[in-house]
Amino acid sequence: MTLLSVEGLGITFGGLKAVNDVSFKVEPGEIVSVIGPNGAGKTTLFNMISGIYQPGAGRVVLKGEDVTGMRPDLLARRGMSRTFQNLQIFQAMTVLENAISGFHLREKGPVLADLLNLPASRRRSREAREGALALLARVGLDRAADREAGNLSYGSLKRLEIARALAMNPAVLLLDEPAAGCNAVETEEIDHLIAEVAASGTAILLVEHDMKMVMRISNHIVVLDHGEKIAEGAPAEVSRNPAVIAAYLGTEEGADADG
Amino acid sequence: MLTVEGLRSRYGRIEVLHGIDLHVDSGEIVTVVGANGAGKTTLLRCLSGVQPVSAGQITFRGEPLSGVPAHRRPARGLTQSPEGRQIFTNLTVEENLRLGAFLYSDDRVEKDMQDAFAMFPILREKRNLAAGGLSGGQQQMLAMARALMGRPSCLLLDEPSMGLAPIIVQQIFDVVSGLKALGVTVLLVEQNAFGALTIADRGYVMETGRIIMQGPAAELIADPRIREAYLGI
Amino acid sequence: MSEFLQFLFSGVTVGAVYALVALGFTIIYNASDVVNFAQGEFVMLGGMITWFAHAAGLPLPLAALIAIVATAALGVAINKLAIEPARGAPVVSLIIITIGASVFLQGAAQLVFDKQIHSFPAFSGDRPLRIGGATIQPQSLWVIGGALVVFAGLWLFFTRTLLGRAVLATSNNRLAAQLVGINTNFVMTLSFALSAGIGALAGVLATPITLTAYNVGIGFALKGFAGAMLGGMGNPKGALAGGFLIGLIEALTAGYLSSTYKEAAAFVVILLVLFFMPQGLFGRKSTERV
Amino acid sequence: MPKLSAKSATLLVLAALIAVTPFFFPSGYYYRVGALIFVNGLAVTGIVILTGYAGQISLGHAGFAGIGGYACALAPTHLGLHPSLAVVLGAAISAVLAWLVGRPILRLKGYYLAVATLGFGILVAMVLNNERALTGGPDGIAVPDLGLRGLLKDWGLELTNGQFWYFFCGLVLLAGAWIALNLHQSPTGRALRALHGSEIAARTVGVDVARLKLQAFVISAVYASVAGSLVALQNKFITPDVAGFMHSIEMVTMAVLGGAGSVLGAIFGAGVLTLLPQALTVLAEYEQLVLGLVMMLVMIFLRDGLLPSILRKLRGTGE
Amino acid sequence: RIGASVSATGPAAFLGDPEAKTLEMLVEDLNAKGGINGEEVALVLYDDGGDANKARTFATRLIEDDEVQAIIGGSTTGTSMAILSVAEDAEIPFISLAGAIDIIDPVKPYTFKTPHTDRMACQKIFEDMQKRGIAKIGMISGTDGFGASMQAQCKEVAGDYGIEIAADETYDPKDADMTAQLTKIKNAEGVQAVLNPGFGQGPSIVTRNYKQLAIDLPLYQSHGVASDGFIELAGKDAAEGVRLPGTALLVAELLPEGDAQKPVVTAYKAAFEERTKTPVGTFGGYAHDAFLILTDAITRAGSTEPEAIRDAIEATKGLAGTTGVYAFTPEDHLGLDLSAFRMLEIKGGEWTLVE
Ligand SMILES: Nc1ncnc2c1ncn2[C@@H]1O[C@H](COP(=O)(O)OP(=O)(O)OP(=O)(O)O)[C@@H](O)[C@H]1O
Ligand SMILES: Nc1ncnc2c1ncn2[C@@H]1O[C@H](COP(=O)(O)OP(=O)(O)OP(=O)(O)O)[C@@H](O)[C@H]1O
Ligand SMILES: [Mg+2]
Ligand SMILES: [Mg+2]
Repeated sequence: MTLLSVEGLGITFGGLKAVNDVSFKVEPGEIVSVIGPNGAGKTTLFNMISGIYQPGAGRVVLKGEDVTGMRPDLLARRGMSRTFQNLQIFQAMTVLENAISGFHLREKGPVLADLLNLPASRRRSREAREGALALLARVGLDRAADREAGNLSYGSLKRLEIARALAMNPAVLLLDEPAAGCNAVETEEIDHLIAEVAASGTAILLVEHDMKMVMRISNHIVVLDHGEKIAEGAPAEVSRNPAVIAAYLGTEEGADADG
Repeated sequence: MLTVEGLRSRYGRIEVLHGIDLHVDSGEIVTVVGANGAGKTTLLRCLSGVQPVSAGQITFRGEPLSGVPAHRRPARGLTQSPEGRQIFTNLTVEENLRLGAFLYSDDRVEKDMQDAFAMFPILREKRNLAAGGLSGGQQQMLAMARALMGRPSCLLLDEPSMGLAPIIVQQIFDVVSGLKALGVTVLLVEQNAFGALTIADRGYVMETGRIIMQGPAAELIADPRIREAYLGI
Repeated sequence: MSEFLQFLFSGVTVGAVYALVALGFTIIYNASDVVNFAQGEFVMLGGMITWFAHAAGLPLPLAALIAIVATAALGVAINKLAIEPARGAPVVSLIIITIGASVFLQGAAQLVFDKQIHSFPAFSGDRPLRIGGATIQPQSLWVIGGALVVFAGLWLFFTRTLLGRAVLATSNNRLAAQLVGINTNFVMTLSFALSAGIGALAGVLATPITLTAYNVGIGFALKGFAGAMLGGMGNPKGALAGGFLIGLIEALTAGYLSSTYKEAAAFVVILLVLFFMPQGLFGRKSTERV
Repeated sequence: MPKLSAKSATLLVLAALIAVTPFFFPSGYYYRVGALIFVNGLAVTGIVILTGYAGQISLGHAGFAGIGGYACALAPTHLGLHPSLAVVLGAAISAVLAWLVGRPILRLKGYYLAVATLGFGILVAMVLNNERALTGGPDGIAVPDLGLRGLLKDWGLELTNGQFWYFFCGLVLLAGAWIALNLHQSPTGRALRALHGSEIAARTVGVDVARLKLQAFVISAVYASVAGSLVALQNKFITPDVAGFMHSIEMVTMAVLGGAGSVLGAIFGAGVLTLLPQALTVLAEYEQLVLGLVMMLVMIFLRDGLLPSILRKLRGTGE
Repeated sequence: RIGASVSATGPAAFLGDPEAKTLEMLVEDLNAKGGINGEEVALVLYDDGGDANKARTFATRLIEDDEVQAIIGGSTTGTSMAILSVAEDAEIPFISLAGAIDIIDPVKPYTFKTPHTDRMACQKIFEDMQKRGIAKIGMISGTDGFGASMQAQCKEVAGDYGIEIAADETYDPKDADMTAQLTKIKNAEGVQAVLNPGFGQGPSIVTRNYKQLAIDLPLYQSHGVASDGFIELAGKDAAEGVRLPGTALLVAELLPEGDAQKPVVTAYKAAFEERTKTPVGTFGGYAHDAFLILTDAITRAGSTEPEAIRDAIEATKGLAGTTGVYAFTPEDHLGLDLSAFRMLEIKGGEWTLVE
């Protein structure tokens, strides 16, 4: 059974068809990248899949269940998790607490237990905390664990978001420009992380403008332009597609020019 | 044109710039590269005056900038395009651009606005949309265009290529190179170190609040340490 | 019919007062996202200073002018002494500062003036105008006119002037505003001066109808706030509509249903409107994307 | 040094204060003031949960205090309930009402939520004011004695009225603080603080935002309600002022002034704002002036609230 | 030592402010004259802002911390009720300045009050209406404590005077326009007069709106607005013909020579207006009388023992105050009867005595 399938998804904003009739499928452990020019509708597509926008048309099917327009927290329970292009960090909490919040679904229990600090509540807290510390180490933020998240630099925050999303142990992970604001070396680290996560069976849907990264790790690429899917296929195929070059890459070696 | 000597700056009690020395000559493109959290953004914030300086001296066109509030600096020709875009999300694209030229009168602005639209045609299409509705990359273009509306003589750019499609990244670097031709001085902070060093005259490398290396851009690109640590080649 | 008309007049009279107060909120809010809870005190000061100056022998127009200018100056002082030094503080802290300012001004007013209720003569006499069997005070027309003029002025300011947009930009993104060369401190000062001036004007116009005393501010602030929120905070159109609407609902409820629960009716309507339009009638949705 | 968790430290400090300060009381009146501080502290602790943790502003919480207070006045006479059960009934009514009201209005944000809660509070105050036949109207209504003091006396513990209420309210406050502190470090508390930071991000990690906000609203309503009950029982008399707008504002002010993010801070704020008017009686007509000034100065110079700022200064890790 | 807690600020400041000023003035005068029985009187005065909870705190403070021998205060019924329970517990004499009859009915050992009750005001008004042949009236009342309490009392006793209340409206004390309510009353079938219990600015606005709507029925106000300020605020024209039950204080000059109250009233009026430059009102008078009763009792008791003071107050006879001539007994802690009220009418911007 296909893990995630997007069928004819579309939405309009005041007459503008931001996304129009886009379909594709993602299988477990696969890395599918969505690329396209600025304003092509990639983030909007993510927002529809993850339940932040109500799609105007089409369906989203997760593990065989129609989850179109379902609330993000319900989607989260069904194994979907994401990061944001415009950072959504819990600024006033510590880095560690931000990461712990990714364990919410596993650590939450009856409110009463929390109010009365029952042992069960304490145990859940402790487990989440340990898991979060391990994840922070994975994204290289373990030393910043007790800092207030709002005080981190942009690139660090990006990685914190990834850690938080990973904490959910998702079946599908949506990453919106995870490498933005990171230099080539840092990007490579993220590369490895993503590949590792995918290898463990998580399906990854990736939006990224760093073509090097996209070409290197994607199994499959979907190209959007003006809200429509203009191409689809393996990285090598797509990068040679003239329409893609014209609309997006600029040169055939777009990937290289982008250092 | 711009000289920084012994610059230190802190957030609360934590010092993040430990004495930065750097200079940008008139008409030059100078780039600063460095890892996440190195302090590049903080450096630019000090230059544009939105971040308090705890020690050191910033001189712009021969005059010290200490005591000059942030909002007076654009009038002197020093303009920053900040990290994270920082556009006016509730105002329209056109209003954003107009405010970029807050210091100037309407007639002059009209032409500059047309130039901006020519540079980024998408902005013309979206001129009446609230800027918050733009896509990430479009917002980045707007931030750049807005900074240019102020007709700076020295432009501070913080990661202008972030979130842009390759085709536009190329264009941004072309624009920056073009600015040089117009006599605009540019201090460029970039994670796309390769692209930045390619168009820059000189470069600085920052690490945890210090400059650890500097030199002509071509030399830096060729330096194996740089290639390994920042260019990933 | 004449009964209905009378209720209507009652509603627009009171509504105009609310609208004027609500309009006063918009500027500071637009510049800083702060609802200035001292706005009611500006209204009070407008009335009290005018009364004081008038009682001291000055002609009414001059007294009113003094009141408006003095209150505007006070607004500036509050900004300089209390808001500006707290720059960067979270919005709740700023709100508490404005509540503090409100308490302070009230305390000062009772010392400088007194605790009595005061009034001064209506501008165009007390002779009610008869329209279709109902009557309205000439002063009501002054208040209504005042509300409309202030509305028009604010609307033009925010939509047609660069400075107006600079005000909006300041609250939207203070950092960016500074970076494009907007003197955000000046914008705040200006906003406080204007807001306070408008508040005082409201006090000047309304006092012959509502009377004034050192402690009337809170009542005005509350109703103005409710009106502004009903209409959508920050939008002059909303402030005008919200203020009038609350006045009308109160008067019509008092007339046709129950005078005891007329304010309840106003709040029930507010709750209903917000249920369907969480940003008020004319409030704009924030366009923050993720 | 064995590490003391912030929670235990807070509770210890509170307990010590409650136990030790009476030794320094020059007269019985100070017990009264102490009891008031504790009651206000309790109400404000509820605000910490709602505003400090979850970031939701309410300008109508006095409405719940009113419900708690009038439950103690009305339930014993009309339903024959023991006053202590009336407290529970009041809390239950408040909780149910908070749940009903909260569902539609907690969708609102910021000032819109503020005005909606304000409306709720005003409606409650209005009913208490106008349903004279039931509530006694603006003149207020008598409240029966709790009877606990008599009971203690039978057990050989004789306390003056003031002392009894001082220790009783102190204990209730301790319990309230303990619960609020538990919440802070618990999964629920973290989720609340998370939605404060970014609702969208909280949703995507699986937080049922609407439900959680509602829970916080209900919990804080119960706090306010119990506080209202304690005021009523202590005074043996209650007026609609408890439900008034000014009381709602006062609660929020106490919380923010003290430091809305921390329980001890907010209680500290309650203490300051309860003591200040008592201290200012010497200045009589300057009272309001000084009160306003203090509020402004604190927020300007100690913007995170009194206690957090002071603590940070003491630890020497501030700005 | 005398304690006082009044509402010098807050919504009931109209009551508490003149009360506070009066008490301060009287204590100074008294001490200038050598105090009571050769001892200086110390006044501890608190402002409870009209809040019952605060009033209770201050009452506690007065008794336990300041150790006063008697308390004057409670500008409103709510605050009075709060103070009285503390005073009764501590067995300290308390003289309330608020109107509601509940304060002294049933009689409590240590609680007294100076103002006439709301009920008496209603009775006085209805008596006058009866004389003028009015049988059907409209009421418009403030929703503040004063207005609401009087509204309820009036509705209770109206039947005794054969008066029917055909319209019963209310307004919030902060309202700016009452034409809607008045229009309703005006259009109610057969209304012959209108009664407006309330204090503060409400009644002035009612009176103005009354004129605006050209309602030509007699308008009755309550003792809540019995001061010159009312005429000024309502406007001479609008206030013309308004009747209300007032105290001797407002018509000091008009009192016949030989009226027992004349000397007190004129003296107080002169002193107060000289000192505060504001016109006297009924409420300051209440405080004046409370102070008078207390000092008189202490003088007679020759002791500052609370119980002795209480007993002395209960023995007060024929004591002329500004509000009326007081005579307390252990069963009557009000000490006034209807004759203490005088029906006043505003004519040409002046108070005049009816009859
Ligand atoms: N709320 C909105 N209101 C109006 N237009 C919107 C809104 N959201 C998105 N759009 C428009 O939809 C289009 C797609 O935007 P989207 O953010 O999905 O692009 P994107 O592919 O993610 O681009 P980028 O690579 O720059 O992030 C853009 O043209 C944008 O202006
Ligand atoms: N507001 C803040 N408060 C406290 N510390 C901060 C704040 N902003 C940044 N820092 C800290 O200052 C240091 C430098 O941050 P800065 O943002 O200047 O780095 P950067 O070089 O721009 O990194 P990036 O490439 O990730 O944008 C980092 O350690 C960061 O955590
Ligand atoms: Mg995007
Ligand atoms: Mg940076």
